[in-house]
Amino acid sequence: MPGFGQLALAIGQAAALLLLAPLASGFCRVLRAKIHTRTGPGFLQDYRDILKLLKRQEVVPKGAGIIFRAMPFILMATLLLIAMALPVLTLASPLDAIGNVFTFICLLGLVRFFFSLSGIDSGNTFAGIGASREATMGALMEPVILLALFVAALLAGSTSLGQISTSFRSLSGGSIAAEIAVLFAVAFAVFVEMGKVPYDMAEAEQELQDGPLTEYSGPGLALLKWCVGLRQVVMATILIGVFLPYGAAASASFETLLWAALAFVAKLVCVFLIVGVIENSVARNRFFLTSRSTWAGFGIATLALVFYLVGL
Amino acid sequence: MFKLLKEVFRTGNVTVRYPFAPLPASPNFRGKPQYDPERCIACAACTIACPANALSMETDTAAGKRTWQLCFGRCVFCGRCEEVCPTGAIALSPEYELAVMDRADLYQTAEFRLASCRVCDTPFVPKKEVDYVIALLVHAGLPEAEAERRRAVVETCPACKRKNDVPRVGSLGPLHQMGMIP
Amino acid sequence: MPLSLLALSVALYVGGAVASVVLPERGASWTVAITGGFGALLGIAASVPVLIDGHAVTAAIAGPFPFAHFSVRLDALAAFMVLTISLLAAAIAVFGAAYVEEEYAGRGIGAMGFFMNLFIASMMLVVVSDDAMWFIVFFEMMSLTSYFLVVFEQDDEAISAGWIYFLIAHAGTMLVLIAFLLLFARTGSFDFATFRSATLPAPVASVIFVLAFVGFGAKAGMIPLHIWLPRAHPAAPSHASALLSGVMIKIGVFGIVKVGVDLLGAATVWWGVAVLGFGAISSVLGVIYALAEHDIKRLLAYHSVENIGIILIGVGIGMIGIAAGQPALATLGLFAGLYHLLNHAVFKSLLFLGAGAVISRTHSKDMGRMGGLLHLMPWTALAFLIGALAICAVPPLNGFVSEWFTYQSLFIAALHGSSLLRLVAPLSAVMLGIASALAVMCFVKAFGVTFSGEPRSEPAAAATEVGWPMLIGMGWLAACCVMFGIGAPIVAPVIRDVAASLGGHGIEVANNFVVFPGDTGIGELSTPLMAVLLIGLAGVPLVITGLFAGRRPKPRIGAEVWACGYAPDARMSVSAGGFAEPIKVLFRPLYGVRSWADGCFAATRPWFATIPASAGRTEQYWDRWLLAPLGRGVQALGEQMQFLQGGDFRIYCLYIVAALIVLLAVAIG
Amino acid sequence: MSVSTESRRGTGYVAALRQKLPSSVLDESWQTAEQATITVTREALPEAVETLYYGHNGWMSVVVGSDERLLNGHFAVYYVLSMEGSEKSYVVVRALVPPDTMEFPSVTPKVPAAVWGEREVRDMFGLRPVGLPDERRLVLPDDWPDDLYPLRKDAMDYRLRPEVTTETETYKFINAAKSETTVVPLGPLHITSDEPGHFRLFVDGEDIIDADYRLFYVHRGMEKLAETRMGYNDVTFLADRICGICGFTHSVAYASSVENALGINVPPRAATIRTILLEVERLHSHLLNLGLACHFVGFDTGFMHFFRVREKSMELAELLTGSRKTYALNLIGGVRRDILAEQNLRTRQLIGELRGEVTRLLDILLSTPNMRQRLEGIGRLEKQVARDYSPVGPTVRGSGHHRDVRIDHPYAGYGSIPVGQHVMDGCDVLSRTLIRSQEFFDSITIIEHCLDNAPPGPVLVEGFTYTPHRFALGYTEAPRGEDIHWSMLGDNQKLYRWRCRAASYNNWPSLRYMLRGNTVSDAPIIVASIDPCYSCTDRVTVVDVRKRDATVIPYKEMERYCRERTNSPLK
Amino acid sequence: MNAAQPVTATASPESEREQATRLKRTLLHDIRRSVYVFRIDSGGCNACDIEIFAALTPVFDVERFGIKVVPSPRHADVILCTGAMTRAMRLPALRAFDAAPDPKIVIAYGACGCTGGIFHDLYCVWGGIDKIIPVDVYIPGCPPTPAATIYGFALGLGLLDQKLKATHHVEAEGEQVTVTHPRIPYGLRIALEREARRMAGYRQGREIVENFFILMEQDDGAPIRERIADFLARENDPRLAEIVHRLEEICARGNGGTDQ
Repeated sequence: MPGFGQLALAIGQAAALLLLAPLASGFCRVLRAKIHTRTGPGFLQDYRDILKLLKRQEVVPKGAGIIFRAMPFILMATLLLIAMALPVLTLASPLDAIGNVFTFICLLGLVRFFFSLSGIDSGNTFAGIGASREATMGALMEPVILLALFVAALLAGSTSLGQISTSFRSLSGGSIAAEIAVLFAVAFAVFVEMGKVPYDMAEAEQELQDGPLTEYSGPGLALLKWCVGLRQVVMATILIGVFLPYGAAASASFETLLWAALAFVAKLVCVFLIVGVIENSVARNRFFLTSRSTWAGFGIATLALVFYLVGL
Repeated sequence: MFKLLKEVFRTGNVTVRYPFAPLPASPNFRGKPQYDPERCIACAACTIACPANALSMETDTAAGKRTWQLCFGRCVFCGRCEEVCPTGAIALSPEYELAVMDRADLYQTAEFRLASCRVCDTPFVPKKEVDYVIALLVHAGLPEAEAERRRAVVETCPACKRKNDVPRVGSLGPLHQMGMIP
Repeated sequence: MPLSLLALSVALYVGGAVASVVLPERGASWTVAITGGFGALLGIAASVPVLIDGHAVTAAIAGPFPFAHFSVRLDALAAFMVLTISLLAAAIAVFGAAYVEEEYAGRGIGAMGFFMNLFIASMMLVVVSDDAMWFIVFFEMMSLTSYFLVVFEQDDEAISAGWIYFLIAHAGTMLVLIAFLLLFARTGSFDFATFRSATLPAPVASVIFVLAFVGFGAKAGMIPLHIWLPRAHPAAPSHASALLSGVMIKIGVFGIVKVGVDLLGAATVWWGVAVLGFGAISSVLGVIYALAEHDIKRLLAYHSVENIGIILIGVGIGMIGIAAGQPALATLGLFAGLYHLLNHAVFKSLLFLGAGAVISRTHSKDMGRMGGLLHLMPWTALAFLIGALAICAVPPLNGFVSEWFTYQSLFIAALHGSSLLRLVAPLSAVMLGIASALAVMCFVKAFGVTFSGEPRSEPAAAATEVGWPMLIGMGWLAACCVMFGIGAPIVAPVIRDVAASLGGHGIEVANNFVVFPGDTGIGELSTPLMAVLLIGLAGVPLVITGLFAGRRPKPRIGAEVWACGYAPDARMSVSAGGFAEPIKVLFRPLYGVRSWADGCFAATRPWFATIPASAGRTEQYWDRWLLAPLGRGVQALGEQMQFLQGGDFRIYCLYIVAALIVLLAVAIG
Repeated sequence: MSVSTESRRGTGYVAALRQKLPSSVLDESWQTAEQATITVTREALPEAVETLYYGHNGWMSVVVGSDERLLNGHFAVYYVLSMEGSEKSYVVVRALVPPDTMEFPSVTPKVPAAVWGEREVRDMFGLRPVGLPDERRLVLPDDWPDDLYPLRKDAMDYRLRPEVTTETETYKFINAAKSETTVVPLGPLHITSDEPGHFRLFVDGEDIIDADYRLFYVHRGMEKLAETRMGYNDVTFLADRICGICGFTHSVAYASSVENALGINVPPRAATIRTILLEVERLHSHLLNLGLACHFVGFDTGFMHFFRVREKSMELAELLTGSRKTYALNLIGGVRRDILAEQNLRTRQLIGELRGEVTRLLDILLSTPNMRQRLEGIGRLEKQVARDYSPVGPTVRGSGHHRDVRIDHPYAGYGSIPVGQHVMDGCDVLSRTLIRSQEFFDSITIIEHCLDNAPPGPVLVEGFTYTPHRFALGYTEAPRGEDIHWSMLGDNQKLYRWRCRAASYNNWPSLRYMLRGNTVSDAPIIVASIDPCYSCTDRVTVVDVRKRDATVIPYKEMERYCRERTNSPLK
Repeated sequence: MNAAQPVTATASPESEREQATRLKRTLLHDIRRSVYVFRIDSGGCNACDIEIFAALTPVFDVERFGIKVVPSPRHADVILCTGAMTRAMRLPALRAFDAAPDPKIVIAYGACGCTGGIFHDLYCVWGGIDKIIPVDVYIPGCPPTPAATIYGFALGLGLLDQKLKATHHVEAEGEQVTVTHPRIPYGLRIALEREARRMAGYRQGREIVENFFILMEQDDGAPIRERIADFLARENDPRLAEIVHRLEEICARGNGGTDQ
């Protein structure tokens, strides 16, 4: 069980990620505007949007039940739980009892379950199709993310995220090629899970009018927008916290944590910059052809496994 | 992707500064119809030409008034009014900031006095129109006195003209100055 | 003491069964409920001491056959199974009391009670039998009683399902019988104790294992021997389905463990690999087929195939561990398998009971005719939701814990295992991952289409909550789901002991609110912490929205669904088929989906003529390649055999004499 | 008007018709050298149309209903066929419908392309095409009374707004799918359709099994307006507002229909200016469509860049007409603005910039990794379906048919301008998109050619004689295909009957076949690939044989509330 | 309708209005820098929608003010309506209005949206958005330009002041319209004006003929021909030269030339 210090760190980093999330999505919007050759909103626009939505009325469609209304809360709680367990500033996870690759994957399942279910619960056609897509994407991405994390765990000899992070920091896995392949596979999986074009299947605005978000309004929508941002930040953190832990603090002193925070923000900016450029220079995939690229991702993960097995 | 980025860097930011800086429309832009009631003779040519009925005229013979009205909310900015206006009282300007919060602000009205028929004393024609017709007659070379004599004809309402069977005045119908031949 | 409790329990069941036939209807249903309930309590009382102190209790009772004593052995594994059966039996007894009266009044409640009680009793007896002969007898009795439950509805669907079930169950029994006979031939005894101590040449042991694996696999519903399962389980009354899916198929797993581990000692590595492989394949295919279903009970039945697969993955790893001399791995694998066995029993019966409750209100098994029940049957919905979350391995419920251990066992196998295992284990983990992701999709669909949105049929719109006995039955199982999940640090050591009794070596799995696979360095998990944090963190958005509650107008509930400005229409909400269609397309080869896009463009001249009938039609391979030939084969065989049926009684006498001669020859040989 | 016999084009078709149906051809008249109207007996109507359509490479342009009871005591239906065989001309088959039975044999079973036209005639005049397979309403809204036919001369005042008859939609959709399907409602208020139209996709998951649609949400009753409130010269401004994207082509088509009817020769300079503006409109429209295509497949960057460049075409329009949209340039007999040196120079500069920008953007678009994947093989319009439904513009050219009014029936200045024709055989969205991009560069060339070769002289003729009851066709190739207007002049400087048919009107009916077999995610791009214009299509309205089982939901109440709140607190 | 039930369900119309006023004022404050717009095309010709697109795209980019078009009315703060409100669009528009959370701002866009425009009195339209749903801001134009759109939004959000006000002119005593160009003979003037319109359209023609009149009226001693040549040399526009020469011809033909 975690000690007080660890718990404080966990709460602190979850709170920081939560507060950072709208800034990150605001950053994406600005970047997007720049690629569109226009001025765009400020970095803080998403804070304004969320704040505004929190003050708007909530409209609940006929037939929608408790699931519809509870989903944003469950979503945020789960994402925060994941955020608490990730190694963000430190090499070790503050909550080892939760920071585990399999737990992480199952928590994503929890997110997906309620996100999809709320789509059906709203009774809206597009939300239903979005729900179906979300669940399908989950099934397509599961092999990639699972195998990549599995190999990473094998390299580290432990399924604990903290251990994996430590191992990637010191490159002690014994197979550089496998580590690189894992990094790419995870990067791909993270990109897809961030729900950006060309993989924004569930919320595809033009096809599905925001999918499961269609029927949400007011505070529910505010929380969901926040959660969408938080999910992106959490996903990016998986990549930069666990697999690119450069700059992370090995011990938790104030000074090291400060440097780690700076390094973390720098890495986050880089990730969002790359993601932003990619998402703005492609069209959305045709949904039924998405499996092609996810199988390619699985191929990379398999390659990582092979590298690991042969010890390259 | 690189082609795109190249294009992005080449283009930069194209957003205009408006509304922080004015954004002039092209000089021939068909914007807000600028109406000068002082030059208007209330001849109603514009209201007939207006395809959208944004311009309308209402004659209140009891009060001896004719009210001209322009609804900016209905105007389609085609410029027909400008095309047919004999005095240049209405012309399309490049002004486009027309939004309002209150429907009533979309209306511009002007009230003109009517001259009464010399015979039956019923108000029927705007006074300004009569004056303008006479001024044109003078301009076309009619001696001042002759022009003033004709005022009597102009200030007779069609019903009375028919009754009086004044033959030559028919062509001087008040609504056709544009093609009027002295 | 445990044995007498057990005997009392069985006696109660049998007595209840007999009474149920004799008594009038109303009395029958209550008798069955009461005897079943007390029987279950006695079963729990019998098994718990054994599980806690870990000593097997045995007894031998003289039977009519000199070659086979009826010997009983309540060891840790048996006690574990008895506990599982009893936990479910208790819930089903309470549920059934109200359910049968509502659904089956006047349709033979007595007979149903009779078969139900005998069915439970036979399962209890199977797991405690320590003698092959009696094992087979009870095994057969279990099959027969369950057969009658399957055909209980007497409609075409039930009869055809029953026929397939009968066929495959007996084919399976036959293989198991042959396996035992082979052992008998080697040891000269039907006693399991003798079997345990026998040393067999590897090929013989392998043949025996394969026979038993296939035979019990058929009972367990492992792919490709699952074809009876999705037919038979839905056909039975729902509380019987809960038993069929909850425990009976586990008897198959129990059989595999019994023969493979207990009797034969998991002699060779490839046995475990085979179990692992079949498990992994079953887990993926089971859920994929489940996704294509519109019938809620068939969907649940296919999920049993999936979960049997997951259990077999654990068992397979355990067997590999034993064979490879890695007792820690062995214990961990078996532990994961058994934990999942218990969990699946709990949540699957919960789901079947929930489905039964819903079906009793909507009078249809088609999910397309349900919908909107979340408002009308809130408690049933809650119970079903807990079951659905558990089966989807959603933290922190029980399904998650056992799947987590399964993953961990695969991880350790990949980390420390042989080179073959280092390849197989990650791939199995991937398949398990796909299976659980698809399970999420499937249960989103099952729960969503059944309970969410607007009612899609008149009975659904008129549905009311079920009575309290049914709710208590479901509530008990739902509570188990939560307890076995959040209480993992308490439950795990107990099951670890069972696994250790088979795998031979104890490992640490729990300490101080945390569970871990032997070593906290490998990974640890604290479901209580998770539960506390999840509840606590849900407070964050509550506070955020609460801060602005005063600034917002009151919520508006019951607005019209937004259908792009058109009038909303019940057909616009997502359908069961439509939700899963992407999977059908993406996994087209697995379903054998064929697209039907006929006459689309020829359609223009003869105005609105035919157009594509549907996007695709699922034609499962198994039916085409396995069931159909099997059915045809048996039928042909039957026709061939008809010459035996001469109709002359002298010919039958001749058969009897011939049979006696053969038996004598075997006995002497 | 007398058209000299030797200059006539299309006499072969008339002769062929006379030969095939010797006793059925009652009358023959020529409006212009290439427009003939043949009156046939009612019974022979389907066969006459079929003969011309399938026998002589005719394409259905429009079906016109007309209430001519004031002129000859009958209703009339006109089937306008664009003959694209050896002689390019328009042949109009006319039949009179007696007012007592109000029935005529439906052509649709023989020529599917007539289906919308006949449904519309049914709606607007109450004439019954006997044997019409689809008798649902087309144009009139669901809440319109059953027995009120707006375009009958004696039906009603154009301002009459009848009481609402139903408080919910009652349209019956056709779904030929045999398996269970879910309904996906696309519109009338869907993010991707900037205009209202209701598409009902019958889907199995993501796959579209069948599709049906209810359009005419934009039916405003323009044709009635043109016959009542407006003078014939004002209608050019109304025609500008048929469609916000291709209004000018409508305006030109209308003006030329009246000019054809009255035998007015438009001054060559006016024709050239019209040509330039027509091509400016095409520039704008194709850029818009390319941009929207990007938008619909989620490539918003492409959308933004195309729209950035599109502003130049808007600037061009503002420069030449004084407004970014709705050009208001036409009068009967000419145009209202000239192009002077200043505009000439700026135009050249702008189209030069456009050429460069669009070349680069198309290059970017086609090298975007998954763009082709989104467009290729999607929304196939098979060649034969295209033949049966007479679609127009890039839609039909993408399916391998050579149809372009600019080439087949030159109008405005096109007779003297080399126009490239781009035809592709892909039958899919990609083909249509590529055709548009090629036509874009063509338009630039045409504008440059026109600027270089603009003839001198006036831009307007005045002083022509107005003759009532003359009628003729006017046609243009809008960016989306052939626009066709049929105008009959009335007394009192007003039109007697005006029928305008926009390009999209002919493209819609085949859309069903393009949607089938694709997926939900492709639906927006498929709909966009015909570059539909709802407002064009919807100027008028359909009546169906429906049950009166509409349930009353509290919209009345809702409306009352809204009205009460008209005193908006913001004021 | 149950929009804003908290208000309608119990309160009387009077207090309902007050409460709505208060709510809207709060709303305006809340959405000043974050506006979600749902677009309803209630039967427009498309031009308005194109211009709305133009306002969203790089050159005008309303996103810089936090304005964003949303796909679902549930997210909307502002409902932007174009079109004359056709009969068929009444129900969809009402549904969308109802679907949006309360309170909300409705903007009528374009001539059709404001009053029905050219279609205002037709049988199949209701004639303006405010016939069906209450409107807060009117943006006239056919179509309004993107800049006008931005102005309208800024006005609605209270960031800019309204420029257009209702005006009413009453004819003053002795108000008279003078004849322009009194020195040019009336007949010639009419002929020139007509020819200029025939050659260059009403607007450019008027401009050219005005310049021509000025040249005629200029009395700097030089002959008119030279003045015109100077003017044309300055302008350097062959087409203008062609037109002006035509006008010259008419002048030459005789001052009172009234022939066509």
